[in-house]
Amino acid sequence: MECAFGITGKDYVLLCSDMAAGRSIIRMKSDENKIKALGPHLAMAYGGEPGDTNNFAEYVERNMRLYHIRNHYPLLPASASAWIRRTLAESIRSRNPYAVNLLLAGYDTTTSKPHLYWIDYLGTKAVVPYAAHGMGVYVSLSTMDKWWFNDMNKREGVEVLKKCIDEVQKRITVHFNFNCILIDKDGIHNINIDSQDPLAELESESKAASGDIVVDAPNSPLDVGVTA
Amino acid sequence: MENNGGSVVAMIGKDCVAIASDLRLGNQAVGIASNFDKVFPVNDKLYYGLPGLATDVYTLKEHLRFRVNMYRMKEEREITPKTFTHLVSSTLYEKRFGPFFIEPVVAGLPTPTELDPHPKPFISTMDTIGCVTTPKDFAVAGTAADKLYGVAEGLWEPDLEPEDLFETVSQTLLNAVDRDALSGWGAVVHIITHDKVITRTLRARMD
Amino acid sequence: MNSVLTQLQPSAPHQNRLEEQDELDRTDAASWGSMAGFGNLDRTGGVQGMSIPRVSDPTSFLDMHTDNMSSNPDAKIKIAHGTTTLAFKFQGGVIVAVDSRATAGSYVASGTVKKVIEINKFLLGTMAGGAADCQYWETYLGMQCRLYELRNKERISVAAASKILSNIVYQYKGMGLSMGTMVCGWDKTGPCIFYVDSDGQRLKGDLFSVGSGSTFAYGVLDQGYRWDLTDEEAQELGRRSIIAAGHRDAYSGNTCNLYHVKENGWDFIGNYDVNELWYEYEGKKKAERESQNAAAAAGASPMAVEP
Amino acid sequence: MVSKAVETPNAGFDFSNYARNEFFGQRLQGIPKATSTGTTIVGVIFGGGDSGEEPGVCLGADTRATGGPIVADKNCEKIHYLTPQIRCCGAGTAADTEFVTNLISSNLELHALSQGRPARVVTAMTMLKQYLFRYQGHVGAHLVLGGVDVTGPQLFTVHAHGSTDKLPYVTMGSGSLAAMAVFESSFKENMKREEAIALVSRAIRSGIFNDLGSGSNVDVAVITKNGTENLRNYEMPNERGLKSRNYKFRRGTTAWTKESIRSLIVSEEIKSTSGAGKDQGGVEVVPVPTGAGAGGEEGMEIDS
Amino acid sequence: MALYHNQPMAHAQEPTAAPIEHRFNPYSDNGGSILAIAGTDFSVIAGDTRQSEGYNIQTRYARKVWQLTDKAVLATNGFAADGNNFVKRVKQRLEWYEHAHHKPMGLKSIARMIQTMLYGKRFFPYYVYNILGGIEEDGSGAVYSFDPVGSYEREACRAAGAAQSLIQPFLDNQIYFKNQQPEPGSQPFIPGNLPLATVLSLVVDSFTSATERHIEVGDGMEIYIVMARDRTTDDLLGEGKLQKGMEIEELGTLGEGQGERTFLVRQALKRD
Repeated sequence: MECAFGITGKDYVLLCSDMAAGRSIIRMKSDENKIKALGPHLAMAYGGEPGDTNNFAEYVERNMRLYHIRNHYPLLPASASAWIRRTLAESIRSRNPYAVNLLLAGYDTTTSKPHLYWIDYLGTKAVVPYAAHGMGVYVSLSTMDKWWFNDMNKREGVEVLKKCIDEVQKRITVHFNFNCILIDKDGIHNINIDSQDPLAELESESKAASGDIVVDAPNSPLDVGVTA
Repeated sequence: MENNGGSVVAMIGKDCVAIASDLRLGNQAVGIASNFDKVFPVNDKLYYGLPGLATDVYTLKEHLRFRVNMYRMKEEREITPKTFTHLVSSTLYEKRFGPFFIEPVVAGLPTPTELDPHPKPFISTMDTIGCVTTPKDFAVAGTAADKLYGVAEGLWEPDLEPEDLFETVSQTLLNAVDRDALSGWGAVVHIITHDKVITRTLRARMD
Repeated sequence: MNSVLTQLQPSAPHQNRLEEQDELDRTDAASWGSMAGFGNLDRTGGVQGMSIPRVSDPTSFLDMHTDNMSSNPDAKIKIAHGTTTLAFKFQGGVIVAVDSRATAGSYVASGTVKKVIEINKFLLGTMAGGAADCQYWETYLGMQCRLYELRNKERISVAAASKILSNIVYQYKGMGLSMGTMVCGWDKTGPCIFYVDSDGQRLKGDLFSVGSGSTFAYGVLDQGYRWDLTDEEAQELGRRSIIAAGHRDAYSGNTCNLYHVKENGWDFIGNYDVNELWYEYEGKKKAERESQNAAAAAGASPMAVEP
Repeated sequence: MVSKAVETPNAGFDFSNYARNEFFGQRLQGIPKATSTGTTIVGVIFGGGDSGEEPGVCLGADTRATGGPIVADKNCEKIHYLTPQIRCCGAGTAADTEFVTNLISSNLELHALSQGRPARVVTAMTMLKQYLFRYQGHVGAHLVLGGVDVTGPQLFTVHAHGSTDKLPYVTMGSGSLAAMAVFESSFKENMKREEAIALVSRAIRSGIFNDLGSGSNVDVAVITKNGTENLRNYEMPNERGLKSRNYKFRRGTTAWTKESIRSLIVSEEIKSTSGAGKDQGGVEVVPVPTGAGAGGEEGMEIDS
Repeated sequence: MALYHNQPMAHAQEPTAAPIEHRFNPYSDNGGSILAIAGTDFSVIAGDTRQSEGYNIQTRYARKVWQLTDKAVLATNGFAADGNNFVKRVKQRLEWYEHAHHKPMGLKSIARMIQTMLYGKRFFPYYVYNILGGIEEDGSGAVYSFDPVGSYEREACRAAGAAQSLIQPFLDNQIYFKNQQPEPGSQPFIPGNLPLATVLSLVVDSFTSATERHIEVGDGMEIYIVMARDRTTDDLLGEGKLQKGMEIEELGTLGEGQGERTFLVRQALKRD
């Protein structure tokens, strides 16, 4: 019982995941962060077999970090997606496979394009403009089909995401809390999707920042934002 | 096979071959992506399609890219359709007892050589463990294979010019995948002739 | 004969089942004479016992040989399934929209199924699950409703009609019927929708969607639904929701049939090709976007998704 | 970190997908069915005795390959080459028969080179049975092995589990009963070559017409000590007739949304020749004498 | 009679007199294929004649298509024993109907009757796919197709049986003109009004194609053509209208006859 969404826009990508964690029918935690930053402009929302998820996410995170350290620049989203897919495809052939499904979102700083990948535990990869995993697949994909369009600005993207979340809350018997990030040229930002205006904070931040602080994208620290 | 869906068809024409695939990537009943082309080029005049389990499509595609590049470096020439078919076949048979869930289709125009100045257009297909068949007319594979067999057997005519072959292969694919719940969601056709490769995205049913 | 119970009930379906194995054994009015040709209906219009295999467990027998409950997808006898149907109430009545695809395994057995069954001028039933179960019992329901009218000189309420259907299928519970239907209509109480399924569940409500593609239909329906939709808006919402489901769900699609139930009975609004509408919607989306962009006069490069 | 999936293994089968596929079988879907040759394959020994003919072996096969109830190949070759004077007909899993015979063929060639004499049929038979026994029937090759060596004509059947038989006339495959019915009623010892071919092809036809797994054409191979004669498509009793309509479409029938053309011509230069004296109106042509080249195209001289 | 005490399983689980096989399997699959196409004033119903089980041919001539009345022809496919028995029962019911009403049952009514008969065995289904073709009361050609438990619909064409997935998409393309753009400036295609000659050749090509690719289809085919009353037969009986190797016979009227005519065309198919 989990749910994640990814939505690309004109110059950003949104990633959103539920925060439930538990065993069997019991929810042990409702504020578990299931989105991991993998680089300054790369993050993934993951779900699947408990245990596998965290271990795999950390494994990916460390390898991405290692690549960054060795080469002084991070892996671009396309390459990262290929590496993660391959890792999963090999894992499914091993004795102890990772049963992890994930959405990989990134912003390619070289071409200024957002990227979103739908990847499942078999190593299936799809390059998509918007996607869902878990419960969201069934109720919210059509919502995105209807309201998503090319080159959405941030406000429009957040609107679509809110609709999706609303739909999940309405139709899925379990209650979810969501956390959400936005990746753009400046890196990863936390978004409070439950607030009236989720972008207010981000916009005031960038207004304040405009002009004086230039975010040095490739070398920005990895612990931006979301990793607890 | 039925996990992700997808189908490929190849046909022989007069000095040309065509290969076409649908674009669906599904997760059982749910469509995930409508841009999942299952046909890849090996070189200018040789293409192949990999319908089947999507994770194996990627894995096998990368594997074959590696093998073809090694061949190119060792032999300093392009691989021929026939050799490529055997390369794919032995790759699949190697995994006889744990096969890739893929039924490849190969389509290519061999380059004229001194020994064979007028080579015939070549298509072939394999089952999941690499048993090759090299038909003289058409080759099909994927979840809509039986539908494709029926339509292609009805529609295929010998010696079609490239533009006519395009119509025949497109009609074959479209009508077959419309009767298959797991294939469709767009289609792309490649027509390979001696001087150009025409790639067209069809206006296919999106349901 | 005149007790309400016997009228509302089919003549007990299980009675004498084992004795009446063979429909040919029955030299009943249904087989010859003036009732000849009316199938396995008896003189009172009730249903005669259905033939059951002489095995210890007929349900598992049925399960073994049909792909009925999708517990045995490889079974020889393929029964058509897969569906998206929806119905909702709004200020202007009830909208009923359905797709038209029937699948047997992954084979699209038909793309022209009529999944709205016109029970009478004021009642519609939808079809999800086993096509034959819905067709047969809803046709039968039509007969019962007509009998009710003749007996009582007034139209049956939607609630009562749906209850008849629910009672019938509940008697067969566990035997392998598969049916998820919405009985929609207009009666003294106004527009009305009841959801009835083969488990025997019967729910009254404002908005339902049933079938393999129902979740996708909900995704559009919920987000666009308001009580005060105009007739056109409501019809468009129904249509759009079916298109959304036809697009995402492999087992739904082909065409959309749209009905609107009003005070003086239902209207058939139209039959729409899911694919043509899908391209139309995509075209509209693009055109709207372009005009917006032109208005903003900002030449933004289109976002390219990796090939 | 470099993948096992992408490495080239040295030899033998690779089981890297096995565990995953087992899991698939349980959870997701059935294992897809491999192409099989539902097949009729036969062999007889002929000649010798008072026939006055060279003793030899005649092998036959149909040409249908099936995947379930669907015909996957209408004209496949089921008589596989092992050595110049040994052939092997295969039934069962098509890929297995293909690869097993290829492997043994290559081993026989090496054997012949190392021993300095052509390999015997029994050697081929032993290699096959040992290989197949090792895989306990999982390599699904059911074979009819025939050839001529220093000991004369030899005919064997090899089953997938590794058991073998040595008989004067044999049949295998799903059509084996239909074919054996013909052999049992009409086989004679010391047949003439033509008689043997006729009998074999009659047996195969019996399989083609009475067994749904077999079909299309009759392939025959005749092996004597003088060599092997391959009679591919010896009989073709099942040619498809003309269709009653022509299904060529009007150009523009299919709607498409996007086109890209990759031209393979890097540079093009057109040298105008007057082409067999044909007058091309409005074009001033300076004839280029081409001369008779390698092909020596007589009658194609150019008017000067 | 009460709503609750009559639980279905109570009866079903009672021990029965005869010993019962642990896994009772009364079904088999006898292959073959059938199809039907409706025209404006005719209907064509065809089937191959092979009956097989596994890899064995049981007979090269088994009928799958049956004339029911002067304007109705029924094709059955699936398990032959069920099919034959079902046709027998349908014919019996039709006979009863005629005795009671002194007229043959109309096509539409036959279709509904077939539904109720099939549904009567909902829990012990006939393993039979039926296609009913013929002429409607209004003189138009019609095709009704059924699933094994009785859901049905009227269509312009339908293929069923072993090779249905091979034939149906081909018919979609050639009869419904699916995925074909009309020539610029011309009228859009209207399915269901093709001339008889075209329909016949499409039927033949469908079966020869299916014979090529499906092992259970072959031997021969029988094509029934039902024509509306007063319809010309020139396009069927005229000189050179039939292809080589076809044999035609007219089936006499079964009752008093109202002018509908039924023809039976036979053609050989490959036997491998």
